[in-house]
Amino acid sequence: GQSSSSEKADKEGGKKLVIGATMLSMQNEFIVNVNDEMTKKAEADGVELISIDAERSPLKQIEQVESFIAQQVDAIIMNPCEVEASSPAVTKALAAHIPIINVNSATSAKPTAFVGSDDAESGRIAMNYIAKRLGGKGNVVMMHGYMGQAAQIQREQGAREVLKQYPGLKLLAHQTGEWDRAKSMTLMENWIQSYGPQINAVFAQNDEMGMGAVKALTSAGLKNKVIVVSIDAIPDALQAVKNGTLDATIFQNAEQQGAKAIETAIKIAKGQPYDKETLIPFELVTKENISKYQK
Amino acid sequence: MSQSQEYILDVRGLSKTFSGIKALDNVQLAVRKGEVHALMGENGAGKSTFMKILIGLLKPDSGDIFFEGAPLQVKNVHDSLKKGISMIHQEILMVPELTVAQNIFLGRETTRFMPGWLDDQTIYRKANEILTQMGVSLDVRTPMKYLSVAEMQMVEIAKAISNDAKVIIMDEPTSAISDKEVATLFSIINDLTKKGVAIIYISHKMDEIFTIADTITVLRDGRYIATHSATELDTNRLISLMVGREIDSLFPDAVELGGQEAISVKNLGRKGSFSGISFTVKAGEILGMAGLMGAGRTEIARAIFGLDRFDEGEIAVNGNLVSITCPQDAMQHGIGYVSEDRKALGFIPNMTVKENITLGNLSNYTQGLFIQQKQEAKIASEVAENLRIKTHTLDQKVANLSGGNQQKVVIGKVLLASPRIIILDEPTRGIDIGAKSEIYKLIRQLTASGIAVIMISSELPELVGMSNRILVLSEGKQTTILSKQEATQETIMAHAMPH
Amino acid sequence: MKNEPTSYVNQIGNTYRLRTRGIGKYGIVLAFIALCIILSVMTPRFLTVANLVNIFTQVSINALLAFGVTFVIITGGIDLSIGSMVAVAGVVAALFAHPDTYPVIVPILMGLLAGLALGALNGFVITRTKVPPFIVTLGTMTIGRGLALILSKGRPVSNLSDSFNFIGGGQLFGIPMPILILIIAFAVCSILLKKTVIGRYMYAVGGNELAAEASGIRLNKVKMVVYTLCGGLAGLAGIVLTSRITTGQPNAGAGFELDAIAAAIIGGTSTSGGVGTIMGTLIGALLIGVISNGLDLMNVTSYYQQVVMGVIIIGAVVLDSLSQTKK
Amino acid sequence: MKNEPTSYVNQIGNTYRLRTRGIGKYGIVLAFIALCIILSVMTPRFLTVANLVNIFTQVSINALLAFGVTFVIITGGIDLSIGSMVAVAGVVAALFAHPDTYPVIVPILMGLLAGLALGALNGFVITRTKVPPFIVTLGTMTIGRGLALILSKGRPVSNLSDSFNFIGGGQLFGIPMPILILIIAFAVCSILLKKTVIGRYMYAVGGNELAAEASGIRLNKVKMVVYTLCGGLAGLAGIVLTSRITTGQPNAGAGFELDAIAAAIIGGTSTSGGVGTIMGTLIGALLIGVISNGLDLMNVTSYYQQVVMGVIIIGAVVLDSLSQTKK
Ligand SMILES: Nc1ncnc2c1ncn2[C@@H]1O[C@H](COP(=O)(O)OP(=O)(O)OP(=O)(O)O)[C@@H](O)[C@H]1O
Ligand SMILES: Nc1ncnc2c1ncn2[C@@H]1O[C@H](COP(=O)(O)OP(=O)(O)OP(=O)(O)O)[C@@H](O)[C@H]1O
Ligand SMILES: [Mg+2]
Ligand SMILES: [Mg+2]
Repeated sequence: GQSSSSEKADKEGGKKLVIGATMLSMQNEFIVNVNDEMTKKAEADGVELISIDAERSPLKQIEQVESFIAQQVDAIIMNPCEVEASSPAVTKALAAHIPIINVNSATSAKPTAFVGSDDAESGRIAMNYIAKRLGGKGNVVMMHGYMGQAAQIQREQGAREVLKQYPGLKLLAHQTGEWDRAKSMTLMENWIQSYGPQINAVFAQNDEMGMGAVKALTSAGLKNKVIVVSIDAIPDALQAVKNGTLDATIFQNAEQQGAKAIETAIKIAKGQPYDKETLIPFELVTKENISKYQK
Repeated sequence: MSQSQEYILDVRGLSKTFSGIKALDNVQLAVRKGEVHALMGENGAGKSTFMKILIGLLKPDSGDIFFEGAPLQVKNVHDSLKKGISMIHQEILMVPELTVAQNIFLGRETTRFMPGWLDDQTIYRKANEILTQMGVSLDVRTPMKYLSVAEMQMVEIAKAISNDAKVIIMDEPTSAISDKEVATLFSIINDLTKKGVAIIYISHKMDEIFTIADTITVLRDGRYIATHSATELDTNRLISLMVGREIDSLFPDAVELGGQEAISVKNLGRKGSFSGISFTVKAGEILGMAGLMGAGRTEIARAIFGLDRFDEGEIAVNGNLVSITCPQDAMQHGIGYVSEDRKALGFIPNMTVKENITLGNLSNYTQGLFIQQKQEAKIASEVAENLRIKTHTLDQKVANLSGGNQQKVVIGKVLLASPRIIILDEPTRGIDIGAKSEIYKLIRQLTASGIAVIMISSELPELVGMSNRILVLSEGKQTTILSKQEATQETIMAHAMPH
Repeated sequence: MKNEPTSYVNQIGNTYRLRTRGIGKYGIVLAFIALCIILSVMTPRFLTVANLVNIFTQVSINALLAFGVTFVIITGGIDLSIGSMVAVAGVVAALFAHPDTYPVIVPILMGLLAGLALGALNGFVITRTKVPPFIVTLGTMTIGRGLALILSKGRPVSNLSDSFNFIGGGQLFGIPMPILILIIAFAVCSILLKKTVIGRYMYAVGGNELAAEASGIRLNKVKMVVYTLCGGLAGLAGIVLTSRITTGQPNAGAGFELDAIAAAIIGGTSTSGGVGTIMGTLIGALLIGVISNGLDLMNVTSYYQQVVMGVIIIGAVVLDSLSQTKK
Repeated sequence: MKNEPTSYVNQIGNTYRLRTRGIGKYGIVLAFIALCIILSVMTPRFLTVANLVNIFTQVSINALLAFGVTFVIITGGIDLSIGSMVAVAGVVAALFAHPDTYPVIVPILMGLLAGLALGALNGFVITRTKVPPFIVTLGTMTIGRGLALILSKGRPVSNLSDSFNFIGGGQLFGIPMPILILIIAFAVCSILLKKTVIGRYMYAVGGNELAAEASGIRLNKVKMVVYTLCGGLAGLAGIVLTSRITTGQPNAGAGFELDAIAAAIIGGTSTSGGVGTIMGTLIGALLIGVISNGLDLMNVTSYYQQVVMGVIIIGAVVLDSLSQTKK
């Protein structure tokens, strides 16, 4: 679709570029951050950004892409809800000769370009950190996001890969905390009842759940005995890492993902050369390197 | 305005339209202090609509209402109750989950300690006093939903008269109660009028009107016809004012028929309700069922129709023992039932007249799954015409019909299912005199075509006039079956009294 | 007796036919048209063929669910499990829809069957026990979600055959398949409700259960039919959804029940039973679809979208109710 | 109360009318006790003081919401917006709860006020228009969610003062604050419903609206009170939740409405209005809480948890209804 879009850009000459973006969920702090960076970057580069919320529904996401196609935007940025289920959106955009850029996570259908990180990587980093801290031996519990969602599946997959390498690490229990702080706090309270001091580490698939676990462990007076690691590096989590209540979080670079996504979209729309894949690595945040991440 | 001071209530030029149809057209009514003012008219004449406007449940389109000489302005029932107008509603309006006493004092609860804190103790005591005074033995702590229709009506009466009102509207207060309770009501009315309370009294029972009313106002088709002192009128004049024509003899002659035994009930009973009920009804025969309020007639009828279980006894139809566990069974054996509680069991309020009439035997107008709409409409309109159902169109919701016309719809529905045995529980409840004679004729037609009828009624003249034999109940026990010759109102009462 | 009755019945004739059910429907239609006009004025992209086709395609799934739930609500019940049934049916269909395994009719039948079975389960529990439909279907909502996760092992079931993906993504005579399915379902459901005995019985049961029973209607049969039907339509919706997103998603359909119930009620179905039409429900679903489409087109910021959405829905129904009380 | 006159009952006919307050409560209490016994046998950790305190704390938020929604359902209405009101109240409270800004009473009052205001808005629209409560509160559900996101800019509002965090996390006389709040709310709501005129009117309005109106009860006043009250309790729940997780979450409370309504109905509140008790609702909430606690304690795999949860809830209410019809 590269050649046709460049023709269009030429035809329209100086007209302002329009980019449509559909985001996984504007109720998720990390996604909101990505979206904010995209807005900032779009403003700086003088393009119009139409950004809408797919509310975690792949169906809705497809419909939104359909409506972008009907509006004939110059490029589409999609923050996919699902690997498979959001794929038809990619196919449809490409069929309509509109470039589509996936940001943050991937779909099985290949888009024009991809900007983001590999979710499984974050699970690996987190579990590796736990393994290192426990010296490869101990009991771990895991909190899932919504079951069946792409991020949940991949973060679990990454964590399990590492668990396999450490036979001394035992997965004591795993349940869904539905990405939610209150639900995870309740779940942790119940785990404390059934396992108490047996638990050595908690891996929560996002920071919200990590914070819930920390809260429950602190109330039970167990926090200093249990390692908690989660993913996203939201401000609350960074503060907690600084205070030493959360042992580690995994930083996903919203700023870069957002900015790079817009950058790539503009390049494609203008027919300039662009990177087909921009991988932004996850970074482990602990007390040692916290100052780098907290503004 | 020079309203005559003697009129406590004076209504002029009142009109009310329901979606383009005039229910009331420029009607008037003037009620004096301390009188019983009867409001008469056929089913659908507009009586209830009129009264609902007075109490504030409906808003008039135009018209003036003067109360105690001043224009009456009520936004809602709360205001009119406060002003001193209260009402017994034709359709019993009760909260089923609340107790008898709580219903009686609903909206004017006594409180103690602080505003808003209920004093149920006092409510129970006062309610008990009122009911005892009325001679009704009811546990005031019983939830309302466990009461029979008759008992509910007594509670409605208690509620309205305990309100210290200046005007009490009684919209068919006696439609569900028997003579004994009617007598109680009348003595209450006498006490009230002596204290200067005005009563607006609506009833389709002519004898009641001439016993109790001082003045009579007649409505016809939503229009004012005339006001007369009761002494100026007799039954026939009143009827012709109401109906606009004469009515020939009320009870058509019975045709004696020695038909086959259609239904026989042997030793039917249910613990705590009724026992030892045995009777047979032949094809073409009418068996009357008499008893005081709560004697158990309705319960027997419900048991035969499969709405309730029974513990002992057997039922045979056409000589064959049958097992009836639900209404479908009963209907399959050719039994039809017109309930006394038409609102709960009779009709589907949101469905049209046509749909209600055909509901009981839809399968007769279907091809495959599909309803034959034309055929259905034709049959329904025949029924509606036969029974003189007053409705603007057959696609009118039954909820919007007058009470009497609703009753006709229910009867029409049951008849259309062509039962061989039909149980009529208070079939003329709330039905005007013209329609009553129609229904009597209809019942005769039914029997002439070989249908067996069990007729439950609290109106003894009706029972005596129509029945071939009368079964009398007292406190759930069958006391006797009287032949036509034996059956007089006096002998029936003698057998119905508890011993 | 043969000649047409002249007395009360026919004299008023058809003039007042509009009265009862009619106006309710017109009110919401007016609100809907008003909304469409406003949107066409505000955004030129709204009133294009492409966008209208878009809207109908998008509305189809919710409408299918809403038809089913309309039957249920008319009988005085409720079904909260439709969203989960969408997921179960979708996953089941997807499991049988891999390329070169079964002919496309198999996943379709299996998906439908899954919906019908869960619906029948609802009906069975509701008619055999006295448990309120709200609790029963809330239970099957949770159970269904669990089943979908178990069957799919918590992962999307992908790699579906082209012929299966045609159901949600293909076109026939230039019309997208979901719209065709919607049209057929609309016709069938309307006829069922308006022209058949079972439809009449639904109104009767919801209008006055006791009176319906005393008229010889078998309540349990009617309820069984209604819940099973609702399950079947949810199964169909699940198949369309799965085919449209080319994946069987165990967490698909979460929250769909509220949208479907909302469509039915906006369209005039009464929660107390006995009242409702398929046409009204379709308009309710279209109204929701148009609002959400219009807000996307006009690029309303997502947080404000929710506020505006809520206000418009209430506003539309207020308009509807005003047009009813005016008379 | 006197012994039930059986003859009267049968006269009314349908067995489900037997669902009186008394028996209904006992049935579900029995089911609840049975469940607790089974759990104590299956996992020794269940019947410990610590775990019971745990359960009550966890149940408190749902119970507060369920009390409010019990009032609403008793009057024959419904409130779907409570989950969103939790979020709005939580965010509003959090915005005023940063350390060294306002005394702790300010965030509490502001949170409550937010809930009361949204509840009053529900009541206003429901009483002024003919729009069904389902649609109105579905609208405010969406609007409320949007408001919470707008107020918080889509981000959790954290860094709250210790005194504020005490509400959900602290203890008084060794009892966790949420439990104390629950006890007080339980007492107040019970008394309101059983001992005051307004409570009586709630039953009347829901039991037979027309009869209530004909008795001079001003329906609109009662409904205003009920929806406002429900909003206030949702506001309180929002404050407790926010304090418990020490953040104002714009997406908190999503789906809470279903749990709260379920608690009320499991506890014997009838969706058709006029029936229900605060005690029953509390037991309903406890039942849900105990099931979810027990499943966690027994470490049932998460997919199966949902299936088991659904089955137990239906099972408990079946047991309840059996114990009712047996009589
Ligand atoms: N809500 C309504 N909508 C439409 N029509 C109505 C409504 N209420 C009453 N009507 C019509 O108004 C007319 C008068 O009814 P009303 O109930 O006042 O009669 P009534 O004199 O009390 O009769 P009855 O003796 O049978 O009780 C009837 O034709 C009825 O169909
Ligand atoms: N005051 C009472 N106390 C106890 N039981 C009563 C009382 N009144 C009635 N019952 C019971 O209820 C039954 C009455 O049913 P129902 O009132 O339907 O009888 P009925 O003869 O049809 O009278 P109605 O004229 O009210 O239709 C009786 O069998 C009796 O057991
Ligand atoms: Mg009347
Ligand atoms: Mg009787």
